[in-house]
Amino acid sequence: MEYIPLNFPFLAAALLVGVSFYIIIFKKNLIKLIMGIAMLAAGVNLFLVSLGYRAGGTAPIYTDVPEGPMVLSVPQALTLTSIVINVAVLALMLTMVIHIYRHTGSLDSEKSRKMKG
Amino acid sequence: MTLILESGYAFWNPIILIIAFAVVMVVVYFFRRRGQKKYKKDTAQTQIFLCGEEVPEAGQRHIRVGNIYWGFFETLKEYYNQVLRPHTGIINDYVLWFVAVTAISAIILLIAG
Amino acid sequence: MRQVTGLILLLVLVALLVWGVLPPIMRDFGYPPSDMDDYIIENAQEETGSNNVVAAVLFDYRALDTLGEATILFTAVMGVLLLLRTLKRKEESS
Amino acid sequence: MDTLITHSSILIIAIPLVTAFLIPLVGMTSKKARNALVIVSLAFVAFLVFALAKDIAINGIHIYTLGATSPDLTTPTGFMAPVRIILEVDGMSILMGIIWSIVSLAAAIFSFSHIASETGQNRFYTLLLLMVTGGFGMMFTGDLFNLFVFLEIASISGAALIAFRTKFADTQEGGFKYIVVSAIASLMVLFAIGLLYAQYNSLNIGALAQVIQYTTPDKIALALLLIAFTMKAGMVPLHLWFPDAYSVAPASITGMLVITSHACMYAAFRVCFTLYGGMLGTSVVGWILIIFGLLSMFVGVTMAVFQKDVMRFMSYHAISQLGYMWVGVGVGLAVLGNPALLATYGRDAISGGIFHILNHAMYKPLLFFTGGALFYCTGTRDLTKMGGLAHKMKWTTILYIIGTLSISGIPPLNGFSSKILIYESVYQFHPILTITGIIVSILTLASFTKAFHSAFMGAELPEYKEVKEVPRSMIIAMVILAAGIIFITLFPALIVNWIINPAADALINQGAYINAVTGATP
Amino acid sequence: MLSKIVRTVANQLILFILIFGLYVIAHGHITPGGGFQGGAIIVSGVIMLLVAFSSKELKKSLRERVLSIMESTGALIFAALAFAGIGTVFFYNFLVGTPIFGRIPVPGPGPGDIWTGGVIPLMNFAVGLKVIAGLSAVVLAIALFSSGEEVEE
Repeated sequence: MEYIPLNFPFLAAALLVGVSFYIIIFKKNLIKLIMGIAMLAAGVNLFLVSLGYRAGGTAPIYTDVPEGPMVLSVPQALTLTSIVINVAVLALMLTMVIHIYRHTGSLDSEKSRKMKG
Repeated sequence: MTLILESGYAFWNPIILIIAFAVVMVVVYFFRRRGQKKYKKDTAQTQIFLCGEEVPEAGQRHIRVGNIYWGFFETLKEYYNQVLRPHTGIINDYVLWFVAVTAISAIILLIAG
Repeated sequence: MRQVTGLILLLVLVALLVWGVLPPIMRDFGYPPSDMDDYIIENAQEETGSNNVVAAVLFDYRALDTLGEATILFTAVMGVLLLLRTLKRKEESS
Repeated sequence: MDTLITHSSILIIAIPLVTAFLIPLVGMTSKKARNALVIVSLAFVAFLVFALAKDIAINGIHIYTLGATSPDLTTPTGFMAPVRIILEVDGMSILMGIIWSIVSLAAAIFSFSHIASETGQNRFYTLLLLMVTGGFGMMFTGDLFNLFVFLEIASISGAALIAFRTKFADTQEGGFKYIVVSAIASLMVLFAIGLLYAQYNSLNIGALAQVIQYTTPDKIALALLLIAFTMKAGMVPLHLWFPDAYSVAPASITGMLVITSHACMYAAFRVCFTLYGGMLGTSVVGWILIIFGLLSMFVGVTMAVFQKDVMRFMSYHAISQLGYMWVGVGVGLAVLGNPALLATYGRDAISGGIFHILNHAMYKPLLFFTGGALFYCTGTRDLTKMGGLAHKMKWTTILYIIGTLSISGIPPLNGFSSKILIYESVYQFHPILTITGIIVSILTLASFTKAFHSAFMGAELPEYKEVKEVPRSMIIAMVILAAGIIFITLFPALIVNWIINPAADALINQGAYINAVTGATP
Repeated sequence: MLSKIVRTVANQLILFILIFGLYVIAHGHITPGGGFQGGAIIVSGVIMLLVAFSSKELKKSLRERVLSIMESTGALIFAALAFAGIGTVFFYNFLVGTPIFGRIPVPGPGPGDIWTGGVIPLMNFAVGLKVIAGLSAVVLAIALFSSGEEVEE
């Protein structure tokens, strides 16, 4: 039942979001951009799953569990949903990048700007 | 009356306007009929007259989109230079705009709201 | 110039997020308010018969989310197969 | 019939979904059966939407609790907060539902001929129906996380459909931009949901609205939700991806994407009015919406005058028209805390903004469809290459004229009746709003005249000698929307009294929404 | 295609991966795991096969048309289970209390019983089928496309 100072998991999640925004904004390689989005998703998922932690709690599964408090179960379900959603998004993004590379021969985001203005 | 749209100051009923429009159209048709007797198809009356010059081909005499409103763009040149600057077409910039607007509006909300 | 402005605004946003999740503003980590979740943890076994509360939440209490999630996977698979399809039409033999 | 109406809200979401799962199986055997299945399911959904609309007009908010022992049992017995996912359909939701059912039906009919020459049609229709599901889910759900899930369904299927024509490079670029923007917006929505869940341990909009305190994390969450949804809806200065993505999609999909924009706009209104409603003590959020709305109107239309690509030109007009709605509803939001001003002009402004959503959802898909018809016939989107098409495409020309007059707000068409509501009510808030609106309206007419002249007018061009009128199904789709325009044109007061004013009241009256969930007045 | 050692080991290992994945799916309602997790485990086995053999070889045994049918079937089973509860409410857990998966466990910590959970185990199987088919199809399609092969319509 120890007290964790300064909400370290939340802090880590917020910083992860910041770092991934840096990657998305300043890296011109499309694969790196997709990695940034994956990291952003990881940061948000970390935030969600750490919301449900109860000090000293066990996993909310009644099979052969010691008596005591359980961590919240809804955030875990939300995180599972969010992870699968991000897998789907990443698969589709990578497919589009394959096509962009096929058409332009480059992975630079400054090269794939046929449309502007 | 459910057919009249009240908007605070005024009201709006399209039926009245459509009836008025129809009346005007009848009058116009009446005038048009009077002139139509003199119209004869496939005579010099219907040819394009260009000061006696030769009339160009269909493709040449069509005014294309790039030539319309030239003066408008010339007048607003400065404005267009400014407004076209953010339209870079780079996806990274789009995300940067999102971050910027979110940061600014969050600060506004924290201070004023 | 653009880089510097962008970096400053990004830092502002991150600072706001970090400030928003630290103790005086946000509740303490490990001590969540838990009305809804307590109800679920206590009653999941009786209402759904499942020992795994997370499974009970996924497939009973919030089943529409899971249907949506499965749909998203389906959508992505359909999207990938749609984009990677052959563009030549096979000779139609009917 | 009563049973059908009790379950109609979930059936409206589930029927397109199940049809989408069936289409890969049916499409393997027969093309005709697949098309028939698509039409029948969408028509049945439209029927259900209208039946539900009638029920809501009589009985008030429709509630459906998923997985409980009874649909009305929102909270478990002996417990105050809702535990399960609740679908909550009020006047505003059902207005969006009516729009979405009509436009998706028209888009499906339009697609039959429009993409007839492409491969991969089974998957195209699967994704189209999934997009319909996502849209209905966003409009009908009463749960924040569920809103996120359906937002993602709509975004992913939309992105895949934008990139449908893989042989062009620009479609891939547009689809990639769309999916990146959607992914970031929806992840930020999820972060905001986490911030709210952390404090109140609830995900239901009504239940959250009852307990929300407007603390600092709530403000950050509001900023994240608001900007993420407005980015997805395409508000200046976050509109940059909007023309890129919308101009390259098949025209039927572009028509539907406009309505997903409206759905995101609806989500933003839901957050502002219902979730935070009573807590927004000052009018800051309203002012933010008004300023960005003015920017949207002006920048959108001036950029549109400049364009040479017909779909891109119409996309910028969509941004500009969205500005009217932001301004109208933003004025209402700014005076929400002041009952006297709200009664004088605030409610009219909200009504005008919402009425404009309905009108825009009729004429903008129609215009996009005519753009798609031009692309179908000429094989190019470039206006500089077109000319003299009115000689060959009479129906398309007439429908384009109807759309043009409507979007420019020429009386007596429907665009005028919503614009007059907006002009007269926002004038009392600040005259500059009305003046900008009128200038933007003039510029809209000017730019559409320009496009009309260069595409349809002039002598018959030699390169388009072979062009014929578009196939019948495309004309039927356009005529459906044009009929909607004519109906609203003739009976604006009827529409306003029956659909629009209840929708505006549903937005303003936060208590009713909360009451329907928790059964207690806040 | 990798060396013969890798191929032989992969051939043996896929069986164990399959069994473990099915175990995780089947016990989703009493132990940690479920349809998504078990499905992902099995798909990792498919990816192993893809690496050990090649996409060309794998295409002969895993046809995309079959995968597509499998995925639609899984999704339809899930939706049908949800629709089956519409006598009361959509997604109502109508099997609780019936002989099929209907036993209710003693409240509180316990050893766990496979015949509990109502529709939850069935839904786990439907989702598992869907995840296996869907992710395999994605991986296979991307591998085939990258190696210049034709992807089925």
